[in-house]
Amino acid sequence: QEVVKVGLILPMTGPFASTGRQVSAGAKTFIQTHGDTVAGKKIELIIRDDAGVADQTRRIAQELVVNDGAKVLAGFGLTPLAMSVAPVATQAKVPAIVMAAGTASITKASPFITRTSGTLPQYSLPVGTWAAQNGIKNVVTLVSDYGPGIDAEKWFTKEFKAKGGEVTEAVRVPLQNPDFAPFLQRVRDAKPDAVFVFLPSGVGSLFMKQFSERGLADAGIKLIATGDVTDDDILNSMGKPSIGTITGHFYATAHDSPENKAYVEAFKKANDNMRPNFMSVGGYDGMALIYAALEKTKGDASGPAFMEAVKGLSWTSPRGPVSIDPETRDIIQNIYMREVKEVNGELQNVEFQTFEALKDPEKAEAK
Amino acid sequence: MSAVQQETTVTANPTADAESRATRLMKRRSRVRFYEIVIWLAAIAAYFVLPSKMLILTEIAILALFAVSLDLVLGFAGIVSLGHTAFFGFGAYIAGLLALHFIAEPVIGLIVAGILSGVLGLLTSFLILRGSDLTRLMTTLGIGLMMAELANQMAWLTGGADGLSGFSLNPVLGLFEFDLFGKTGYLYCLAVLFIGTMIMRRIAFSPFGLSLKAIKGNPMRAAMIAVPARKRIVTAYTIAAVFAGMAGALLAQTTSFVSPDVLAFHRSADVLLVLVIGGTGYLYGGIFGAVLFTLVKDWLSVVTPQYWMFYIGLILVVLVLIGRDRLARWIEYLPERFSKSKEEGR
Amino acid sequence: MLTILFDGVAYGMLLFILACGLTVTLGLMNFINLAHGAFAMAGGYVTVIMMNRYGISFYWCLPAAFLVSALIGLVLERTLYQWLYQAPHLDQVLFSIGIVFMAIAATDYFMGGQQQLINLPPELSGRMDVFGVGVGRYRLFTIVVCALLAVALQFILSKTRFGSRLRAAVDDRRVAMGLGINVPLVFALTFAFGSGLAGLGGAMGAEILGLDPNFPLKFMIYFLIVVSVGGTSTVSGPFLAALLLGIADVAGKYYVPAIGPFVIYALMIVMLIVRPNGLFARGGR
Amino acid sequence: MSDIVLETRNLKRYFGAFLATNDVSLKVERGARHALIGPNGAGKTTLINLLTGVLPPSEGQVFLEGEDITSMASFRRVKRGLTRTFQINQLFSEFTPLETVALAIAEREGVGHNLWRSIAGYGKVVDEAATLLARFGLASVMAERTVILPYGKQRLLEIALAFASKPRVLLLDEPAAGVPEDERHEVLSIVSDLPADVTVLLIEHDMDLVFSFANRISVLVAGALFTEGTVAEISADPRVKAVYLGENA
Amino acid sequence: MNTPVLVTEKLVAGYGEASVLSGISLTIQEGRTLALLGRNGTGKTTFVNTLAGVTTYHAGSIHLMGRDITRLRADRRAAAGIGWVPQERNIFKSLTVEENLTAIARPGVWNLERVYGMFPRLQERRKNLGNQLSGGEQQMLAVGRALMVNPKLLLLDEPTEGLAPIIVDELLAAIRRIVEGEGMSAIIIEQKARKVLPLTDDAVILDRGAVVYQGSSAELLADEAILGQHLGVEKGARH
Ligand SMILES: Nc1ncnc2c1ncn2[C@@H]1O[C@H](COP(=O)(O)OP(=O)(O)OP(=O)(O)O)[C@@H](O)[C@H]1O
Ligand SMILES: Nc1ncnc2c1ncn2[C@@H]1O[C@H](COP(=O)(O)OP(=O)(O)OP(=O)(O)O)[C@@H](O)[C@H]1O
Ligand SMILES: [Mg+2]
Ligand SMILES: [Mg+2]
Repeated sequence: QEVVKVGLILPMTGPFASTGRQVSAGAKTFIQTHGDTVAGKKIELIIRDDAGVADQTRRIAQELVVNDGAKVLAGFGLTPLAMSVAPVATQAKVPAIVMAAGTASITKASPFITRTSGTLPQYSLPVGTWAAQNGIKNVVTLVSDYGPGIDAEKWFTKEFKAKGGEVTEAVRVPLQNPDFAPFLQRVRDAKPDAVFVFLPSGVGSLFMKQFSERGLADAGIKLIATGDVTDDDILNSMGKPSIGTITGHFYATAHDSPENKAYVEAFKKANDNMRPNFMSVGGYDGMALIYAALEKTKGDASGPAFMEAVKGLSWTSPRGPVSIDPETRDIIQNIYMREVKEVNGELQNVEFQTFEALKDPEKAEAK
Repeated sequence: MSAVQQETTVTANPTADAESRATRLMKRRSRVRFYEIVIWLAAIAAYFVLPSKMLILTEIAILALFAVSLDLVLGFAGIVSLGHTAFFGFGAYIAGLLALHFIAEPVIGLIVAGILSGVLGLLTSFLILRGSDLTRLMTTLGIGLMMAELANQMAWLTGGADGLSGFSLNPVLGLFEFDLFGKTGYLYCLAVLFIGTMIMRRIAFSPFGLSLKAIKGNPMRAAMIAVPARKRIVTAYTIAAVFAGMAGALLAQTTSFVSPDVLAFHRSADVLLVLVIGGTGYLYGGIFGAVLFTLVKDWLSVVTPQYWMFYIGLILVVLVLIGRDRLARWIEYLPERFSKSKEEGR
Repeated sequence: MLTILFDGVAYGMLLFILACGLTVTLGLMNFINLAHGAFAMAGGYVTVIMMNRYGISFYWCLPAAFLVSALIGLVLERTLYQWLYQAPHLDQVLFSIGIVFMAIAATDYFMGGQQQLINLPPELSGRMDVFGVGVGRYRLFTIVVCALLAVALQFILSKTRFGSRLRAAVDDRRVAMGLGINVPLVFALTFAFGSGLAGLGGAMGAEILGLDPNFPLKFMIYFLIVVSVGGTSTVSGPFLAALLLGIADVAGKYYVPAIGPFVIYALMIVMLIVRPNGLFARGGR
Repeated sequence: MSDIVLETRNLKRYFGAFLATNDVSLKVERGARHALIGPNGAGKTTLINLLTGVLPPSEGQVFLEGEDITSMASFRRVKRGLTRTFQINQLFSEFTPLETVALAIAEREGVGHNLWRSIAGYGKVVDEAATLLARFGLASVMAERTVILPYGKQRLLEIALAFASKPRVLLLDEPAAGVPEDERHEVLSIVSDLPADVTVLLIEHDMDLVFSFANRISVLVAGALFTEGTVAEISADPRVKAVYLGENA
Repeated sequence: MNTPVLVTEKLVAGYGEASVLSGISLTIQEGRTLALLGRNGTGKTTFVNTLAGVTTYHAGSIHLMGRDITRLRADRRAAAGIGWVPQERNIFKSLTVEENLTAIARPGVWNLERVYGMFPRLQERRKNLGNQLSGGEQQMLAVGRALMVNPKLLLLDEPTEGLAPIIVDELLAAIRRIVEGEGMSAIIIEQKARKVLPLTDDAVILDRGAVVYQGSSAELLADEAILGQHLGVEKGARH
């Protein structure tokens, strides 16, 4: 029986280790629940650590293709990591499935790249829409000062302004930043109705604490954010302060659907009660995509065929209905507005509004 | 009847045989060692024996060049730097930008990157002229970190956190195409490494090299034998910057991608580790270190992707406890080697 | 304005409490102990476990963190560190980095890689108004603790005979021994003490800085900045340095966010050029 | 002939409030064998440090052959022919005596900056180094690491090193310290054998040496010039006996 | 008569593998000072350092006041009553003069006052850091420091080096007085044979790590032949 090797390259160590852990766990869960053969082919995962360093990612990708004969590459915790692999994918005609990185432009870097996570514009924009529609007049944005952060800022602002809101100030926080005091103070002094926040998950939780410590909530400043800030993985340990936070994202552990129940079930069992977060779903659906595509190609894993098959694929993921945009090879999915609530003793992102089948606005706008 | 007289009267013609002996000793210092030949032969052999390992070999070659350049600063001038990656990264970006906007010819890119990094080195060299080990450690570190932040902020030029991509390079010298297997890449890097090492080797055994070690050993005395310390250090630092920049350029060219972590702190740390593992003060330490470090790390991260760090750590600890120099001894069966630096900052 | 100043001071104190352990091991024992952060992390996790698993009061966690880290420090000193006091600085770097790596991986293995968060007792959380200045309670607490620490340290090291014995042992171990100073004992105690301080720092820092297996590497740079700018031969040096850096950093990020990230580094470099041997370098050439 | 090679004018050096060099105006003639004596802590070494630029003076100037070198970098002064030995050995512990001396000579010859040619390629330099070492009885240990040489040998190397840069003015800070009695005179005789136009300023507490070597003596007390004169004058001077020599000298 | 202060038997020691001393046996009675002479590199310092316990011990035995201290760690030996003045002085550079003295002090007749009394110069400089002292001041401090240990046996490695003549004679005389007065003993390494011999009781000459002469100082001083042979001191080397 023929084997199709899938090279899963993730940051398993270093600051972004948690991404790697979630994604790989998600991918493994899929194989556990769906068996390791599809269209007569045996799927074999090769997990490699790139520690979040781009040239490592690139080298490992290249080695996986050249030495281990991997037919599909997947993973990619951060934008630069994905970017660095684009040339390899193109040159070797090997599909590369982005399971975590969120900058819009990635899929443009190579015709062999597709994505099962989501793009920042995709889930920042609806937050803008919602804010404008829910009586928030002026907002201060606060984002991490790097690619994704700036994406989030840009698209939230765009949408929010278009819908008649006003962004009074845009604060950017350096990536290496132990203390939020000065930034929060700026926000406080600006006295907005709400502050829109994007920060990588771990950092987000710290922000949350300091947000409440500084009593911004009491000062009547609402906290709205992308789902990264209330990452399900650690949400529960954030405690009371996080309650009431409004976020927009494509997945919540608490999402109410049979698929998700099953998924969460299986995932928790396999990873001693760790909560699956949006990254894990990226990994899970990545595998789903591979399986579906191979079904379609009758097991032909060659790059071009595979990519043809990928275009327009659609399936029901734990996060709800998703499909791959035939033109951009990027994911089309629902974005949910959620609020942090206490549900039988645990803090959860509880969905209360859905924006259906959103494309990545950046590429949509491009043409 | 005193020691001094003995020396001058007993033997037939003391000065004469003293001179001949001295000449012998001096010649021996700079003669080619056995292990040098071995390592270069091995490097070339690897090309034929391990076709599947080109990429990691390339990485090793690059890291080696980077480490060797650091050795000139650390092992010879005795200046600890945690910001050496500033030049590495700078070189990488220069090479990347050149290929992206101007010329995609690798060798030219390499040279330009080297020169510009050298200039940067020259400009920042005044920072390392004063203070203790720790001071230097931190000033250099500071430069590195600021460069990294700069690269992140100047997204319009560097592509920010997303990195600089979308460029590809012409064949080396218009002859050898960069292939997916990285064969060309390896030979290209190896060639540069070889030339670089040979140049620095000459420097090492020149009066200049000796004077660097003197400055490191005892600055006050060095001044008293008319060694212009600052000038020498600046020169050494600049040369090191040139080669560090070239190493960076090689990385950019072989991966046709540059991301901000070419400037990240961990690179400075890694290269320092590599060098110290291999042993400072005799250039080849950088190469041995690079080989050891990269292979072990790669192997471990395949065996246990999540916990390889633990074993690396364990190895480092053990390495130090049984004593680096004792390990490096196997090279030392050749006498009269340049004193290996023992007294960093003592 | 005053709030910013206060936050600056608080942040500075945080830096100090993290670094003061290092001023002992690196500053006084002249051992480049990059593993400092690992001891701090130990203290942090002790706190997390005690509070989150066993619900023990935060106030008990602090001394516990100190003791546990000190103990770990003592054990490591006796088994490993003691062999490396004479080793070249680079060996020490290599060694302590090794320790850091092991600590990181081990922590990841036992505690998992995610952020650990602790929930402070109510009287420490939130903020209060002091003459119209908004003051974070916990930050106030940090400031007080640090001030006390600094004074205590300064006294022990400059006024007591132990201090001078220690410095003698560092200056010339061989002769110190020859003249009857029990160098191994002195070093062991000092090292344990330094590690203990680190643990305390970790425990107190966890609230604001967060805690995950990468803690030792993430914050190593900050420890080093403080110690190097402050100089390695006094305690008051790093103390002031921490204050200065803290205020500058916070103020910089508040008033000129554009160059925010550069402030602390730039300041460090300038300081190091002006006073290469630290704020109050003790002794001449 | 009284042409002054080395001169200080109202030289002062404070350490904090403590005045280590107190308004010293010293003239040293070309070719002089000049000794500088004085109680411990009188400021002799400090004076040398000021002359060689190891320390900057608080006030006053230093002149070398009429040229004001007060603010000149040490290594430049050496190039101008002003060299010293240190009271406490200052050597390159990891170097061999050969490497040490060879480097000094290379620097003197102005080839120290050459990065391209191996030092072995400079035959003249190496030969001269060997000859010099032989002269100081160090030929036998020229290949040892300096640290493991016995103190006495290190002392000799210290002096040989000063010779290596062919000084025109040589400042010796207790050269005989740690050299056994019988070798002291050899060392000093090597010094005396220096060409007549080489000026030597000697600090020494061994009066046998001072009296047998010097033709002029300055006495420094509490940082200030106390008196100056010929050997005869000084050795007879009761005040000097009182503050420094003691009775049975 | 009472037990000798120091007895070494066939003492072999050196640095690492290399042994410098090849079996040295000698005895010092209470209240006596011994001059240890010999050319450069003959092992004088090594011998003294071995007594202080800072070299590598190979064979033989050391007894202090009848107690076997052969395998005692250096710091314990100091406690047992050895006061050491190393040849290179090794002042603790980051300690002030006073701290240098107090850091290693042990209870006994010697205290700050008395040391300062012996070296007034030190009192004047008491706030100076160790590395800010003149050569001679360091020498005084080194001797003072050894005394602060209140030892039974003083080891002085070229203590008069770099001291002004007026002090040299005083110091040697003082040491002798102390030794006799307080029932201590002392070993003095000295380059100037003719200077120490008159001020010591016994004399030992080392050559290549072995004892080549052992006797009373007075005899040795008279014996030009031996002086010449082992120390190269010609008749009337002093003018
Ligand atoms: N860096 C310094 N800081 C403070 N005081 C110093 C410093 N250096 C030297 N001194 C003091 O200056 C005085 C002169 O020192 P110097 O070394 O010149 O004496 P000297 O004449 O060489 O004595 P000796 O003959 O003992 O070597 C001494 O009392 C010493 O304590
Ligand atoms: N640290 C060391 N390592 C190895 N060998 C050493 C060391 N120190 C001294 N030696 C060797 O031990 C021998 C004796 O040295 P030592 O210093 O005891 O002689 P010494 O009699 O004190 O000479 P001096 O009169 O110059 O002080 C010398 O041959 C020297 O080379
Ligand atoms: Mg002096
Ligand atoms: Mg000796």
